[in-house]
Amino acid sequence: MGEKKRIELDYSKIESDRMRLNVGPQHPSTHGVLRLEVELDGEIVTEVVPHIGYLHRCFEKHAEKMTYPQVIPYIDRMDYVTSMNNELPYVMAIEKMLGIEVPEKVQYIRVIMCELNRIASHQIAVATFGLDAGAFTPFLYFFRDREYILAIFEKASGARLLFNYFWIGGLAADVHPTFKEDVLAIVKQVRKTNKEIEDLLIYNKIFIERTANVGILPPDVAINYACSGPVLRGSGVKFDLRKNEPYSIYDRFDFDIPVGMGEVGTVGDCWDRNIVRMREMEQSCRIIEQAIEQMPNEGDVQEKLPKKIKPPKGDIYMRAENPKGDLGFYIVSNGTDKPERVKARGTSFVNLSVLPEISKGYMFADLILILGSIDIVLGEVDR
Amino acid sequence: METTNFVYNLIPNETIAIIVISVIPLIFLIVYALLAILGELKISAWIQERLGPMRTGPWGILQPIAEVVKLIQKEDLTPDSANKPLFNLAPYIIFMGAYASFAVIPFSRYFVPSGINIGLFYIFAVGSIAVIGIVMGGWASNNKYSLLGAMRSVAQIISYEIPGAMAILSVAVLASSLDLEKINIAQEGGIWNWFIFGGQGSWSKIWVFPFTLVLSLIYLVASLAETNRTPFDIPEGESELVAGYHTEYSGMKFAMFFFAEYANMFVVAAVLTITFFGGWNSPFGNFMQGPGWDVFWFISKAFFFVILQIWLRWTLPRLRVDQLMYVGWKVLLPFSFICFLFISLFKMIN
Amino acid sequence: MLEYIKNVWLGFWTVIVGMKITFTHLFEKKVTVQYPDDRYPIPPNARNKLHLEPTLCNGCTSCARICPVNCIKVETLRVVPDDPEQPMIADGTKRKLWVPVYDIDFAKCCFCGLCTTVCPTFAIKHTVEFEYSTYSRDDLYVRFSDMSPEKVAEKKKMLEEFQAKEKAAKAEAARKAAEEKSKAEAQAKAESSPVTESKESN
Amino acid sequence: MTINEIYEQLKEEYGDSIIELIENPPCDSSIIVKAESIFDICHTLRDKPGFEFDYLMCLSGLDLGENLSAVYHLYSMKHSHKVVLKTIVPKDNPKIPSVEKIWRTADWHEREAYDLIGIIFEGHHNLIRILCPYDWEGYPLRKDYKEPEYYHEMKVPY
Repeated sequence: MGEKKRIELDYSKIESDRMRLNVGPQHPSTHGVLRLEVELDGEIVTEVVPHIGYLHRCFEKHAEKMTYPQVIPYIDRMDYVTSMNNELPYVMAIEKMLGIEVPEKVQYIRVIMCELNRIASHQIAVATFGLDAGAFTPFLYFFRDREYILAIFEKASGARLLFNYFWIGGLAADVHPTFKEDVLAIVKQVRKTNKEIEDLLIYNKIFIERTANVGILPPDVAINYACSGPVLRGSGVKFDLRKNEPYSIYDRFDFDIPVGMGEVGTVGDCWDRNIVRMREMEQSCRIIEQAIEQMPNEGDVQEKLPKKIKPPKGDIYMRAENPKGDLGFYIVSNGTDKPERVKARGTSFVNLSVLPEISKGYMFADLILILGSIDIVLGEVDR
Repeated sequence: METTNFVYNLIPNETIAIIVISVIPLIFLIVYALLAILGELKISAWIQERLGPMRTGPWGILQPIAEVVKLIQKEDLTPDSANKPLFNLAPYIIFMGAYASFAVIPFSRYFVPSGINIGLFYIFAVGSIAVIGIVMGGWASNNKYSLLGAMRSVAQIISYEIPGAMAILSVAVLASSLDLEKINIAQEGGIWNWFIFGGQGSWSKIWVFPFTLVLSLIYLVASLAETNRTPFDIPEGESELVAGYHTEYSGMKFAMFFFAEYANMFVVAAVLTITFFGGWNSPFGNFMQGPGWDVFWFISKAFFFVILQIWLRWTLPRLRVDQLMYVGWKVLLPFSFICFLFISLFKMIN
Repeated sequence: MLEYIKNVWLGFWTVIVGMKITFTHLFEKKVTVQYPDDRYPIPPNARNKLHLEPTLCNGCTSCARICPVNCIKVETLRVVPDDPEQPMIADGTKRKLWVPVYDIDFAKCCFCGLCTTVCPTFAIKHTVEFEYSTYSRDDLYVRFSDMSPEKVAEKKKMLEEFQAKEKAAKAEAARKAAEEKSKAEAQAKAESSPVTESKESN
Repeated sequence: MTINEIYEQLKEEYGDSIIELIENPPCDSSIIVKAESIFDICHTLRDKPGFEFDYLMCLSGLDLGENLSAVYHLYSMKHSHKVVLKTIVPKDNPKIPSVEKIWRTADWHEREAYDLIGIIFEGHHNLIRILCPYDWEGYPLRKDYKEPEYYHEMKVPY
């Protein structure tokens, strides 16, 4: 229907009063407690200033006083919709420092859990993105499926959201006997729902009009802002840590990296970022199927560890591909059982910093969609 | 005063008769609004594979009553910095606009509250009152979100009245009248005589069908915009404007907005029924035709369109404000002009 | 122009497609349940409210030490060797510590499950119970110890007596040892240097 | 390119500004550089062919006791190699040139390091607190940080 939407105003010719509007910290579409100070000219956004820190829980300060295993429950709470993925880089970093090889079975379970959690996270991202655009029904279809995934997590780890499942040197517990069948059933269900959502939401003309050509993030800007995950790939940059720097056992699987191609608009718009998430769900399904096939049935899930985990003196930076982008942990060890410093490079924190850059000149309703397409979780922004 | 209104003829005292006649639509409106709220809750729930309200009464059918009771009990807040007279007046003005439309809606050939001969014109006139209430409420709230919502609403309703009016005008052309009763009578004799198929006349009227179909769709879309329903609910725009023009309202005043929205939904559904879908007429010719059946057919047809509106709401995302203008001015308006032109030509040739 | 017609048609058609999908869902089986009446099953290993089996706890306090939020408070008393009650842990080993205080503050608990994995006797474990909201935050502070205050006082007294006795015995022993030592030293001195009388001997 | 080659090349170009290369397997190796020249070094690392570190993965502040330190984790999308730079500044004058103009992602990272550790990044366009409230006093991640007893005349319960 409409053409290109970015409206450039020449303020030397137009005299207009601007309005400063506080979006948040309590607003239905800020996905948490984010405050955006928006300057509006009519409905057109001229400036966005994000104010964060409303959910600051001093993770890094806490981590200094915890022993290494005690930090893991805190890591769960950073990006609370992708707890499994959050734990992975941390435990990998400690394992690398200690020089532990985890058992084969553990690796496979970790990958399956991470990919399931990736699906769950992307489901929330697409669902809330639809909700921002005003479509309520797809939101609940996704949440229905997400419940099935969480049920698997609950059966394996005991918790539905904050798992504390990946431990240094292994897992907290072995998976239940029907794990493989459950996971395959979910993969089937996820594919079915995705097909339906594509018709209902993604290729809906109204949705395309709302999201295409909106919030365009060029690839060079995306890299300069160190964006990662679907935000980076939506801009057409084929970069995925699972492929480019395979960690864990991701080099054993055959999967593609979906990138934004500007099918309905320009490369790097909101629709591209969204479709990358939809397609990544399919790739995750493929990884899960391969992993289920290769996974050994027998085996221990916990490596023998000393009672007190004392990594050698030094520092390490480990990152892994989270659903939202690469999450990095910079861990400085001083040789005792407590870390000197654990710095988390929050994916959402970095991705959110690009918002003021890409939302200028669009309408206020677009700002909400751009924010939704970045897919932030305030727990990770503020930590 | 000559009238076909049976209540008027039943009661000898004129004043009492008028009061009774005006109260009947109000009672109907309240009952309908409760049903529509229940319908909205249940249909949205079933579409989303939920059960919906289940606790109040069997299958939760008393839920709307519980909600009304809750809203009455709630504290009626008025913001400190609001313009109080306007703030308090706005919801009632909106409701009045919706309620006034019921004056001319012919429920049956024997019950038209007030049969005036420019009924269509009247409905369009009082239907626009709602926008005044919305602007009043939005501006008086002294809230930036409300103001944005109110301003959007003005632009939206004014833009969409034109294609809507064009669609209705073509029916006026076909019926040669603005009187809703006459329009109804012109569609008597089964589904083939409805204006969506060109009204009464020879089979050559089938040439009109594509145009009346498009016009009825245009009116449906325009009416969605006028009642602020999804996909045109941008004045409320829950995800961006919190609740738009009624962000600051609570309690009974909020309930008034709510009622007015549902009342407006019925009005536009009724107008669509009357103009294109035969009004009180049975679709089977003389079968199931009569004063009692009139009410049944009219209300069930109108309810179908109300349900259609609800169904659309839980399917579609929301448009953006400039796209809304685009759809109104660049899609609906040209199409309605073209269709209107062809229908006028057809009428002239016949 | 063609683009325009195509867009209008697409707008119309995708709405129809969407309505078709929502219509089919209208009659599908509902996934929500009437919660307190029907509920989805909770797996037995679910990590919900903590429960301590006091007869199993041996008072090692490793749970309190591993807890990341410090919601477990454990105090222990040593068992006196000649205690007439002869306390045993349910698994048959002899108890070395009484546990007069074992409190969990569920308002703080983060359900990470670390305490259950370090417990050597499997005394503390998560249950499937998750509905325990209360009107007061104080009600979430749960005391698990099975010892009555009188018993605690008694044991405390017993321990104090025992400790006093032990102290006395120790002092006695120390005194004896010192005496012996001094005696031996004096003897040694006397033997090694009989000429000079040393001051250190006293 | 391995970190040793990068170190050699940087050493050639900058001489004294590059202090040393710390190798400590299995932990990360890092290059310690002088704080004053971090901007120039980063600029070279981003733009010189062969380096092309276009991606600043992480910028962390660190409290080493007497000194503060900023750690830069760089990555090159093109060559898939990484390097870790470290600068050490005294606690009483913690000034490091800002690299915000080189990688704009450093904007928020530097604000965070300023907020929590108290490193002052010279040349940053908007160096204000980001996670803590704007009127917060002290730098919470310093080892000698004392939790305030009162905040806005409210007693903080600990």
